[in-house]
Amino acid sequence: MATATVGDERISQTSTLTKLMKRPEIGALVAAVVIFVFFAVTTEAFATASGASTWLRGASTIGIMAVAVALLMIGGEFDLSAGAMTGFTGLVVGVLTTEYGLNIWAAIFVSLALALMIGAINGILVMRTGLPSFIVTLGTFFVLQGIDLAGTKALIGQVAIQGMSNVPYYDQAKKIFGSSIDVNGSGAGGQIYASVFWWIGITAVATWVLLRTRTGNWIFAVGGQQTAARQIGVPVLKTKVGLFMTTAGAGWLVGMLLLFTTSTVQSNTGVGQEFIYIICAVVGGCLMTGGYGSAIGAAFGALIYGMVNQGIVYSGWDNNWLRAFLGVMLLGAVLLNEWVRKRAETAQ
Amino acid sequence: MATATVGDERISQTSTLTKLMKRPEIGALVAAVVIFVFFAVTTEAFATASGASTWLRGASTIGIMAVAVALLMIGGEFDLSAGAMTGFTGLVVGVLTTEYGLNIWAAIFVSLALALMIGAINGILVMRTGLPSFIVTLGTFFVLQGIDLAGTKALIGQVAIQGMSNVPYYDQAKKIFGSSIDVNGSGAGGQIYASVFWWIGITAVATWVLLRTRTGNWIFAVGGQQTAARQIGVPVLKTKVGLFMTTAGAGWLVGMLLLFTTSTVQSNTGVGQEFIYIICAVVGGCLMTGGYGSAIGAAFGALIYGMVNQGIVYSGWDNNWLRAFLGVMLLGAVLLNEWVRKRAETAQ
Amino acid sequence: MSVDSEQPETGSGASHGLSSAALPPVGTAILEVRDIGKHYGNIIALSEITTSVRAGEVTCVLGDNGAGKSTFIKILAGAHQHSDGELIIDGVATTLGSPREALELGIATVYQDLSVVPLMPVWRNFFLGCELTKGVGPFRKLDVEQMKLITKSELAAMGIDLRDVDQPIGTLSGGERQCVAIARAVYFGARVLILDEPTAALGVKQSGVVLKYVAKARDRGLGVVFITHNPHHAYPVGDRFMLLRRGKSMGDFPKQEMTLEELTAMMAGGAELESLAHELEKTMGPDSEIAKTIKADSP
Amino acid sequence: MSVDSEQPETGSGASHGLSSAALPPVGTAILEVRDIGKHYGNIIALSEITTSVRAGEVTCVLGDNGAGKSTFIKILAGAHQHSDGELIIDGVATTLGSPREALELGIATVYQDLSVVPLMPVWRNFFLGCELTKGVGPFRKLDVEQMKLITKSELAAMGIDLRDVDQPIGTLSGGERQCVAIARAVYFGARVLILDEPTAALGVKQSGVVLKYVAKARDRGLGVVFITHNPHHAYPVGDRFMLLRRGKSMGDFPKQEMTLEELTAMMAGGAELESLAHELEKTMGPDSEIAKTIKADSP
Amino acid sequence: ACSGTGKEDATKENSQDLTYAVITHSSSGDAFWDRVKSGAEKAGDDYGVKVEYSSDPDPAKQSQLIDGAVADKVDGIVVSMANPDGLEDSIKKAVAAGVPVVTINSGVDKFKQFGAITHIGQTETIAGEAVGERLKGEGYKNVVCVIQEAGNIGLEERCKAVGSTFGGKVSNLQVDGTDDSAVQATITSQLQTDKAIDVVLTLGGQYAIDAVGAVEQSGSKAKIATFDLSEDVIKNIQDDKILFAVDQQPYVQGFLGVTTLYLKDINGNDVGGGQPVNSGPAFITKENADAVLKFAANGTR
Ligand SMILES: Nc1ncnc2c1ncn2[C@@H]1O[C@H](COP(=O)(O)OP(=O)(O)OP(=O)(O)O)[C@@H](O)[C@H]1O
Ligand SMILES: Nc1ncnc2c1ncn2[C@@H]1O[C@H](COP(=O)(O)OP(=O)(O)OP(=O)(O)O)[C@@H](O)[C@H]1O
Ligand SMILES: [Mg+2]
Ligand SMILES: [Mg+2]
Repeated sequence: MATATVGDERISQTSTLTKLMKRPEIGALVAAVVIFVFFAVTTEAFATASGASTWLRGASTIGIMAVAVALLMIGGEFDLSAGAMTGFTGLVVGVLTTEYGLNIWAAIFVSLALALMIGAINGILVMRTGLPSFIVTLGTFFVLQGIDLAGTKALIGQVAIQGMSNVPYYDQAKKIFGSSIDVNGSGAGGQIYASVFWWIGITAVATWVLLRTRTGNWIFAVGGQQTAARQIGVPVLKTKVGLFMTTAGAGWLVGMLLLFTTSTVQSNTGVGQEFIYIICAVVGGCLMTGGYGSAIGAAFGALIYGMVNQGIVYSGWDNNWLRAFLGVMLLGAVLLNEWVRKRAETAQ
Repeated sequence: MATATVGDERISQTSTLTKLMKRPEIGALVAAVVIFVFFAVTTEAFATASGASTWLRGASTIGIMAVAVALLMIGGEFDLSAGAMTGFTGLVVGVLTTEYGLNIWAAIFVSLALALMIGAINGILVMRTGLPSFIVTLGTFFVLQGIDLAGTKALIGQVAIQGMSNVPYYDQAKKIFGSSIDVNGSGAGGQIYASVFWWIGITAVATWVLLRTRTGNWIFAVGGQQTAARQIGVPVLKTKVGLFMTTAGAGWLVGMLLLFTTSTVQSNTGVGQEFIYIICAVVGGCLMTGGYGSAIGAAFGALIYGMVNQGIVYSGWDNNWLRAFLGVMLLGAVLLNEWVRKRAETAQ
Repeated sequence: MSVDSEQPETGSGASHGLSSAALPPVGTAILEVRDIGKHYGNIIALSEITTSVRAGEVTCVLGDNGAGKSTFIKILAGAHQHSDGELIIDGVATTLGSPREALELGIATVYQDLSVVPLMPVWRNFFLGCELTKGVGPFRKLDVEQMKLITKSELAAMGIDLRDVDQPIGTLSGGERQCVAIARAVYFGARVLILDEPTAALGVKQSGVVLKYVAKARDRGLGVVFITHNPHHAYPVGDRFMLLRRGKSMGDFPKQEMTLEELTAMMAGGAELESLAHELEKTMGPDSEIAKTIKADSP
Repeated sequence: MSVDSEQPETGSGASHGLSSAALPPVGTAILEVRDIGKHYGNIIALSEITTSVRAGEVTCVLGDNGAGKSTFIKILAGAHQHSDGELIIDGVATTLGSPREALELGIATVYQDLSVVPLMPVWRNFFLGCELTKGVGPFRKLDVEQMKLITKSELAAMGIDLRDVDQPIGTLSGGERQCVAIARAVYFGARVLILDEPTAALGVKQSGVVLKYVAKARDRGLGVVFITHNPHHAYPVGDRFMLLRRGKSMGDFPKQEMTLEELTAMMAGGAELESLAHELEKTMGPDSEIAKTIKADSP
Repeated sequence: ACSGTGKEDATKENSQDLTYAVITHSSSGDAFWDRVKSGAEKAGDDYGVKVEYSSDPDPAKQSQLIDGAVADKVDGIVVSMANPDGLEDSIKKAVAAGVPVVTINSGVDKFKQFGAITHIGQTETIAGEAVGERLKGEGYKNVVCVIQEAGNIGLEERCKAVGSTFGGKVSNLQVDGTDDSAVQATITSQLQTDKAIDVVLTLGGQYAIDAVGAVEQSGSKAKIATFDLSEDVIKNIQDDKILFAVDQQPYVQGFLGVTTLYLKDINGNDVGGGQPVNSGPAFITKENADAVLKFAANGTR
């Protein structure tokens, strides 16, 4: 037996590099580097401190959601209400504070509680009814969208939060969710926003959970083969409901980041973003069918999306073609990604 | 051996009704009936000839796409470019005829050829690269969307086709794609549009193909277990590329129906509809994971969607809540659907 | 590759499982079923089965393809809920809501379809649901090294020499996958071990090891339910034989009451076997091994 | 349920398959492999295998779990492409691009994982890829009645008595599913029949039927590749035995050159078997059947 | 300035259970159209008539909504015609069925031809041209026009109209209007790239706030102008952060649309006598900002 470990004649030599290359996120990493280099070379502003601060910020809020959505997708489910959730939580805080004068921290807490509750409802509905999460969360999405619009309108008479910055203790909350750090001292450009730190933190935690904890093991299992996971004794219900709540929680966090960075949210904030999150997760190596993927990959996916989005602006290309460029770049990134992954897998 | 056929003690009695009840579309049918009755009772206009003509028209174009998308989903793939395709084909015809004076039939033919080509590219990309169709067709979607906007603007200087009805032979094409038949003689209301007939025809053909031809068998197989299907000798590539082309073809048909019914399309026509098609297919009993579903179910799904959409307007509910109602109704329909299906499956 | 007696005692895992309930004395019924039945929709897969699984005994469930054996053990394992009758565990009538409940009662199962998550590495599959951790509080993390080590050595003990326990289990060969499932169940099984055709995809040597495990588990006082189509595997280790046919029980026989030949005949469906032997003789010549075997077996 | 000789001749399906190429004379090599090898990434699953499949002969491929048997037959079946060496069909070196190409050459395969589409009805699975149709032109439609009938009767002939061929195949028992896969391959196999552990999940009777089919196919002049872990199944029907170990060929022996005992010993891995037998004797007592068998088998 | 007319006439006897449908090409949650809706609903409340508002940016769907309203036998339809060709059949059918139609906002060229009684509004073009002229007058050279919804006809036309009178360079910038953070980032990028930009023109009050942030972040000297108001916009105008806002007075369009139908029904009036009635535009600058702040806070201006 012992002879099998070293020098097994059935394995050809493998370098550590090749081993690293087999991680699901490697393709996205390479694609991100390629895109960075491309825009850094072809445009002036892209690789400057102030340019980077811009696309990092754009990527960060999407990235936080993409990481949460990636966990959920690895667990084999979708959450289409994730986009609307970011608007919903922001609106709740905005309405409660500007209109009803609730303490800002209390309002933040209330909106977190609501978000988690909605997440739990999503999860329980999916698990109890056996309906696909695509449909259940689509229902929640529509309902949230309706509430965002009609509720806000009914309560404050308009469709966007106004006057947020006059709310007491606003600055406290802004410190945590909406502040920025100057990198190069000069006030103009080169800030790093709080959301970027949150993004990095969330990605790190998610990666840790996924790879080094029991919960992570269970997430892979319920997404890979739910029946098998159940038969082996994985608490499927708990795991999945937890994932839906995590996504909702991330939606809340992003809602706060948006609210306190721009000091406003509108009733259609986040609508349509849910697919961007899924796209970033897939670009980052998650399988649509579940059971495979990585959190850090999703973060790279968001980075790619953010860079492409701003890079196109920096390039000064005809703006009407924006979508077409975005499509081509995305396809290119994913193809590169896949090519790298295939090479890595068949590497000897 | 022969004794097993009649009176097998291992099967409890089953009525023909229960057997029928096991079709995937049965839930959607029941849900459609419930929704029809609901709106027929609560609103005045809904069940009138003119009311029905309105929601049938709305359902028909969505229904055609939903049926095609259902086939594709049964075959295990998605097409996110399906929505943009409807706008794209309409714009191609509009631009070629109004701006370049091309013969209308030639333009229609060109746009069909383009659509099929894009469908084939989608299919071949998906199969050759092994990328998820969700991502590949998302790329195509973005590219189409960009072309729709920038191309149209560059060529005709605006974002909507105008003056279509002055094009020579417009009436010929309108006969086929855009005419309507009066049902009750009075000019106002009670028309059945050409699109409704197309819808019924497409649904019938799709159902026939799915259940009674080899191709149908292959569609179920490639969606249910692609590896197994390939190992058994099903021509997987041909089947899948064919499905993508079918969806693109349906997109073309809907583009024509839109163009010749309203005599205009806009550069953003169809954007966002792709998910509606998927939703209708799922409501109609298709599995997101492929290998299971029905064409007629998707048609019922579209019917439900069309009825709910128009029914809410007839009910005079506050428009701001539209989405919320839609969400609740959809969830309700799917839950009812699932309940019926479960009952049917465990029926003795 | 040698499976010799010097290697560390594996499969002695009363302490690994979710439950560490003390084992009852040999012969006590841990699981009992009374008139249990199961139907899927209008399909009646099982009806009126009565038997018991006792500590320190191996109950073999025999029967033709589609007789209902897997359905039966899925009920014991909590994977399916029975439609009729009673399932009694430790003397209390209950319904197992999920396999996890069963596992918590110390009932470990190897399913016929193995229940593995194809995309996950072998070691993660091995410990799925019972992961080893180290550290405390929020820093409690998987003890990856330890788990890989145990996986490797448990499989080695079964005669499976894996290149890399980090390989996705979906890329293992059929027999290798089966061995992982068995090794896992043996490692975690605390009071009852249920094996659904564990030796189906195994080589001669691996089959021998599995039979050895079964015997060991029995000797340690576990109740074992063992399903196989191979009478040569069933007879040596079995204490009681329950025969299913078309979803019904044909009886429950202690080993004393039957010989290997009777058992084989029973498994093959008795009288009908003769005509098959006859036919095989025709096609393969009267001296063919299999024809002789089957002929000898038929009453 | 009786499998008697009066029933219609099934499995005589040279005309059903995609190919109806005439069968070459007995003994001609239909498939040949020369120094063939296969690696998955850095995993070398097979290297330097040389053998041939001849018309009217049964080639048994033997070997431990993970030895590379399934990999080998997947190359023959077109499901995988070989990385090294040559695959020669009818004397021409080729690479099979897809299983469909293999099928068109008359090579039908039963895979170890069965290749069925779980959600599809049994009859659709049976005829998948080779559907029967009636009518002409655009009105050509599936001949559903006929297909259901054939499915039912072919399965009945194997001793599988299905309630309803409209059941999704995923709801069948393991053995039933295996029988569908076998019946299908036998029905469509025109020149070469490849069976990967076909009897693994089967009852005694069904196994007998499969062996009978193999013998019949051989007698009709087909080349058969047969994988099994059961020497009692391999020996009676096999004409040549190829032994794989750890991805390498240990040789290719004609039946004349070996006895059942030698074969068993070879399959179990020779010398190591003795220690296992020894151990089993210890655990189960020296009179245990299995210990005796294994002991007898070991050289 | 036109609100409140006719309130005294709104006695129960006169309103005879009237129902009007207001059908626009708005996408959901659009701030401009939300004010149109508010105006129409307020008129409905004041006159004691029922107003049913619905909208869809897709002309095919919008025409279905019109057909639906006709089937529902409403007493009048107020419709915005962003894409006249798409609505032609439906509007003509409504007119043929005896339902009075009033067009609002856009469609001034076609309303007569389709048989509508009048047109209330101000096309995107008028407002855009006015902005262009004003910016030109103040000596600006390079405008970036921020479009928050790709392919929206109204938005495209506004930018185009600005260009037609402005003289200098006008470039369009597509942003994702559902993500304010991305809007800000994109505007920032554009300002970093093209340092010559001296005006950021946003097409919704909400996005002006994002633009304020973007200008600060990028360190650009660009000024901001915007279509439409909100409380925050006016505060920013007062703080000199926004140059001016164009108030298209959407509330007026909704309110007058319903009023026109109402007057036709109870009194046979033809408001405008067949000529279009303009509803705007009005410029809000630091000088008159205080006066409208209160109304903007109500969400009616
Ligand atoms: N896709 C794959 N990727 C990596 N390794 C693989 C893959 N498929 C098979 N292997 C490895 O190749 C070896 C041979 O596998 P194969 O399935 O051919 O074995 P086998 O002889 O059929 O065994 P068994 O009797 O258990 O079915 C195994 O060790 C397996 O782990
Ligand atoms: N989910 C299901 N739905 C419908 N029928 C089912 C389902 N599962 C099993 N059956 C049927 O119940 C019967 C018993 O199946 P089971 O798997 O218990 O057989 P088994 O005795 O384990 O056979 P094998 O030896 O082939 O594994 C079979 O005829 C099968 O077709
Ligand atoms: Mg079984
Ligand atoms: Mg194998």
